[in-house]
Amino acid sequence: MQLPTPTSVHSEEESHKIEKMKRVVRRIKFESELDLNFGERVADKAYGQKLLSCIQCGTCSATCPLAHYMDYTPRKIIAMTREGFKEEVLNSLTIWLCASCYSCYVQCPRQIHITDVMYTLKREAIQMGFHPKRLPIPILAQEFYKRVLKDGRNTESWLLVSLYLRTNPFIMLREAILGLKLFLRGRLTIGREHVKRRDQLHTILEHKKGEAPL
Amino acid sequence: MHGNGHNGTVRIGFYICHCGHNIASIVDVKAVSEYIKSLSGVVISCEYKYMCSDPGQELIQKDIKEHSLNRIIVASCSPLLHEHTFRTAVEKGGLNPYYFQMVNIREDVSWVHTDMKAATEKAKDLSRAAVQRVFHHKSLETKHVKIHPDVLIVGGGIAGIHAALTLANAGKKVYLIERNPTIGGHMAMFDKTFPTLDCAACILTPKMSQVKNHPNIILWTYSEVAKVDGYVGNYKISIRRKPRYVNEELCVGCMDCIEKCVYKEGKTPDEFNVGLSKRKPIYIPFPQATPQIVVIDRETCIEFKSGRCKKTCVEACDRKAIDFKQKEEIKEIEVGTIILTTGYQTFDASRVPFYGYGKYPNVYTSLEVERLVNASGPTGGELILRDGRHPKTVGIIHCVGSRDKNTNRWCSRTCCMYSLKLAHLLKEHTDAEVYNFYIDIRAAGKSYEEFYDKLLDENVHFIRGRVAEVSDWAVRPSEEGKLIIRAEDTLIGIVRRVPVDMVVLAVGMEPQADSQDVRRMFNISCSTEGFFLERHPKLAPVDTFTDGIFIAGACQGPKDIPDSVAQAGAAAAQALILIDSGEIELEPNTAYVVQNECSGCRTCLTICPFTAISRDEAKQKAFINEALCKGCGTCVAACPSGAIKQNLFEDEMIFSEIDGLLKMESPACC
Amino acid sequence: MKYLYYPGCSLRSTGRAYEESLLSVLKVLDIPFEELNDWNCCGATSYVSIDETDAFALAARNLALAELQSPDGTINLIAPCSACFLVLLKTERYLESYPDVREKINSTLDKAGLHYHGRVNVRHPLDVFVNDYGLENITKRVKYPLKGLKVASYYGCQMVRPFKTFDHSHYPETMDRLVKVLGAEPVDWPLKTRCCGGSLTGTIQEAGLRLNRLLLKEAEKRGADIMLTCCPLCQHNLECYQERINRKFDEKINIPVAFFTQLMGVALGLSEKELGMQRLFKMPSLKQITHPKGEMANAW
Amino acid sequence: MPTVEQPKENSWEPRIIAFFCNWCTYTAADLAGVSRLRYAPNARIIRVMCSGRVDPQFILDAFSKGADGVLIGGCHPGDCHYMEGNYKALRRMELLKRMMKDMGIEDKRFRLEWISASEGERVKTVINEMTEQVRALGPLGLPKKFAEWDKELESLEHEINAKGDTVHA
Repeated sequence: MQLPTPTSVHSEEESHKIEKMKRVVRRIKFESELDLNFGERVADKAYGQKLLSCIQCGTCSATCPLAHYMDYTPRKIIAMTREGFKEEVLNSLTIWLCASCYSCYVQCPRQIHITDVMYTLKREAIQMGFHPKRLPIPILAQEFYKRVLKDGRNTESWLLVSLYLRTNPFIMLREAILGLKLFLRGRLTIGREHVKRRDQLHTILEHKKGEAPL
Repeated sequence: MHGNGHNGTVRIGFYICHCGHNIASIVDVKAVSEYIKSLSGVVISCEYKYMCSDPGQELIQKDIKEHSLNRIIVASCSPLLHEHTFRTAVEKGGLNPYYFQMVNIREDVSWVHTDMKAATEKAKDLSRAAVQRVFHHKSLETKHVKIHPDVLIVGGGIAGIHAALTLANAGKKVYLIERNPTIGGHMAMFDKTFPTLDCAACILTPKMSQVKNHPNIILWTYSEVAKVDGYVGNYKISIRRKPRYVNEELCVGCMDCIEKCVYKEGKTPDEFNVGLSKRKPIYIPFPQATPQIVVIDRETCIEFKSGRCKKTCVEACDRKAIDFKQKEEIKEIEVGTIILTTGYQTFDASRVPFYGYGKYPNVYTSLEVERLVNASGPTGGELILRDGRHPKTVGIIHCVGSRDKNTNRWCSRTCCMYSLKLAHLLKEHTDAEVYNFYIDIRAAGKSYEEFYDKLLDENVHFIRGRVAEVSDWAVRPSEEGKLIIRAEDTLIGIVRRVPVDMVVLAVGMEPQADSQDVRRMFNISCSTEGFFLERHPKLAPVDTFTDGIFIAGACQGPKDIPDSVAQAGAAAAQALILIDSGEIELEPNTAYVVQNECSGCRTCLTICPFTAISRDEAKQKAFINEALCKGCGTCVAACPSGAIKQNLFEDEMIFSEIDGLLKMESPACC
Repeated sequence: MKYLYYPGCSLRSTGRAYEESLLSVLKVLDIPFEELNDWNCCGATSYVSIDETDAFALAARNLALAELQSPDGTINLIAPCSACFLVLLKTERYLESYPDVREKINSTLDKAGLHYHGRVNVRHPLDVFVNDYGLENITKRVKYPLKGLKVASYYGCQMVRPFKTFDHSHYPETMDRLVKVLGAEPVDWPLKTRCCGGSLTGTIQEAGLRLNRLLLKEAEKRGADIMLTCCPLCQHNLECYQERINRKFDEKINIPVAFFTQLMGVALGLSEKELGMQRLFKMPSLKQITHPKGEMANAW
Repeated sequence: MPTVEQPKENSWEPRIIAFFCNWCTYTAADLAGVSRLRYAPNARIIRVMCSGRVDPQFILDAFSKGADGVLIGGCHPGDCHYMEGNYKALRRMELLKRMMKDMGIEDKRFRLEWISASEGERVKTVINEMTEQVRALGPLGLPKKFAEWDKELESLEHEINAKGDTVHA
């Protein structure tokens, strides 16, 4: 029997697609690759021993306004955390897309504090250096953290400038017009806000930095 | 310190049970046995694999004879489980059964502890306490109470009906009390039943009319239990018969009066159709209502509101059955046993605001849909939505008010199956696309899984995901004018928006709103969620902790029809055991007054909740009526001169138990 | 009862109009308040993403300062920004519910000579106006009923979740009730509490813009003339990115987004300046708002 | 697993005597067993028909013989199998508490709890809690105190007698 011969040459797009399909990815998980009590440790840190009682109903994903853009739905994050898929979880975009709207937290039929779980995962990812270096969300968090640590208050204009410098300076051009509009309406200030008793603040925040990573 | 005094020489036999591995894996039974052997009065101390088995019991009997034992102690499971077994064995061995004492080293020790050393020490302490206690045991006579042969059944749903017929067919007189105007309960409202799809009315109504016509059943509908007095075998019950303003003897259910009512159209939401239709102030709940007698609703009848109605209903009745002056009536009856079949209520769907019940007209509860697809329902079985449309797509949301810590924690057990049934019926009636949104499908019953298979073959959609929201928020033209269901399809791992015309909420089952009042009235317990508590979750599923009172059906927990009927039969059988044996043995744990120590101070008189204590004015002494005493011992603890004693729980026995528990120091305790 | 007022960072920059209008309304209603001395940033959602102890300590400093400033009784601390409101509330609640957290944070505060005893009640101004001052009293003070104005109340997320304080977590009605009292007509819509994405507009902008687009379109579709918010970040997102959303997704969205306190001020007869109206990108068209006698509302 | 499960070698362990009513709390303890809940092994249960049967003397007796804590478990108010035995118990125990205070027995050594037949979990919680509370208080050691009091009384008596002697003399 003879195979049909291709009648036309592949378009470039098509051959690209074929190449992509041929690049097989191994999708299997060996128990030895898992961190088996990762779930319990996260639960402990996130006020959520209840994490383990998840029944995988998906209410969190369905109520999440950002689930459409996540690489894993929140439900999957819980399942993966519980089962010890630490690397996948800490590398996921999901934890950074969580905007802390607490919709899942309120609706979860098992009353799991999902938002707190996400915060815990964010902290772990930062501490262990899992996130991509120029992903803006953790950078924003870090810049914000530094600014407030220093001044006690946040000045939005300064925060945004440092964010753009560390991620993509070209965005600054895009945002300049909006910035100008805000500035003209007195909604962006140049002077930096700060608390009077910075010493007191620093004493409070000067405890031993960082808790042991999970 | 414990002389055997008037009891003669005390010769104790101590037996410790391995209960397979249940006890022996945590308690060093050998060590306990050897330790007990060293105590004074102990003649025999040994261990055995299963004391409750026949050889175990025979061992006791043999030893009693061979070693002239006069006290027996078994350390095994809870006395609530096997005390009776061992007492009987002791009696067969020729010893008075009340010389027996049981030590609980399973439920109280091996099952709740993990440290072998601590558990063994605790078992020793408890056993030693029993050894010291039995020195004070006495020979007692078992109390017997006669059982009145009549039975009260509360609640006329399928469970109550089945229990009533079972007992009546066995020749017993049954009072069946129902608070609604008709019996039938929830089952009468259902359209078809799963998994067989036979029509609920077709299988229920024959049983309803059997109840009505059975010579052994006295059926009182529109009635409630007002008061319960007495005890097993001798309950005195007051029944409140609410006035229906229609003479039950005269009414033949012709319904002419209903037609002639001054209201041309019904104005009040019809209870039977869950508010989907309206009824008049004078009505009959549904065509096959039993008894077939009309009832007048005082709240909505003009005559009661203004006293100036033309009373066309009275004119219409040629049997002169309507009686506006009818009064509430209290009936006193005596029964020996009681079966509670008070059923359940459905979850109020508006408690989950995310699903839009009460906000979007085309969101229905499952019970409403039962009526909607029923040929005798408000639309004659045609599926017309509240906005007049016929649905082309339907979404059924499972677990509404079930498996949710924010509402009800438990699984309601029936919703999966009735949702499958409704999916089938809706498809059959409308040929609509039907989507089931479920967390898990629980089809664990005879032929249930096969029914699920059938639905899959019918191409009903099954999306595994709990719905987060039902709304009218359309983001695509195809969604305009629809209700949009948002859920994650967890098996595919993506959030889906499914636009539908009709949403069915599979509401769960919960305890009746007044279940706490009812259980207090009958002096039984409830589980934490509010369902009536059975005596043992496995071995005594229809008994309660109050002798002579049984439970069946959904008042005990969510249940479908077959399970309710099975329980009702079981409860009837339990009642029959009591009735046919004619009497029941009661613990001889009654209190008595040691006459020459009584100072006649009257303290005990007011304390006894059963008025079992009276005062002999001539002798100036208290006197306890043994038949009325239920053995709580409250008077014993209250008597200032220590003149009242309680059999089986005498002060000396408890003091010696305390001694036994504390006298020796053990590693776990010191 | 005197309230303590915690402005938060945003009310000093992008949300200035919120502060101006809020303070003007408090004054005109004679509700006594004073600003919390030397308050610091609440930490928002970022702080807890880095270090939880720091996040709680930072927020708790404000609570401890409030106790210093108001030595007796329960303190009602007004936090107008939803993020501040929640962070302060969550700190207060978690310190109460988890003894180990309380201990840890207080030992941190102690080092700086501060301590939190649990006397602070964190309040949102919406709650204060509607439930403390009362709708009936507001009715009496309305000078220019906002007749015919259709308002979509947007509550956002953190004011109503996760803690149940004064309204439902997904279907709140407090602002709608207030709007009615002001003479306007609340629009019932299903996205009242759907998240605007918060800081996503600044980080992963595509996601942020999409969320805001959905909200704006639905409000317009339901016939709203104006959207009202109670959070500076929501207001910023919904207002300032409209043009970009229109360009990117080929939409024609055009709806004013104001703070609820601004609209309150209008009905109460305050001037444009007092309410920071000039700071908005798009002025609400309020021509129809007239005094029963035919007189136009102040500067409108 | 609760930490209270491991009694250390030769270290002091609290001894708690528990009086449980047959219908509610004793049944709840059975349920805890059937449910395999794990709790501290420090309590020893004595079954009575009703919490109303618990004579204050039982409690004092237990303390005087070396118990470090006493727990009474009865049905919830309104749920008593015998109508109101638990109310009687409550009234009695309130009085007893005052008396115990005078004797120097701390409040936390004595506890009256309503635990219904379905609350197996509560049995676990209460016993664990009480064990920890009593552990924190340390041994009560009433028998030792009694011996000391006896000694004091004896010497007092001796003194008085001696004085009496002198007076008489």
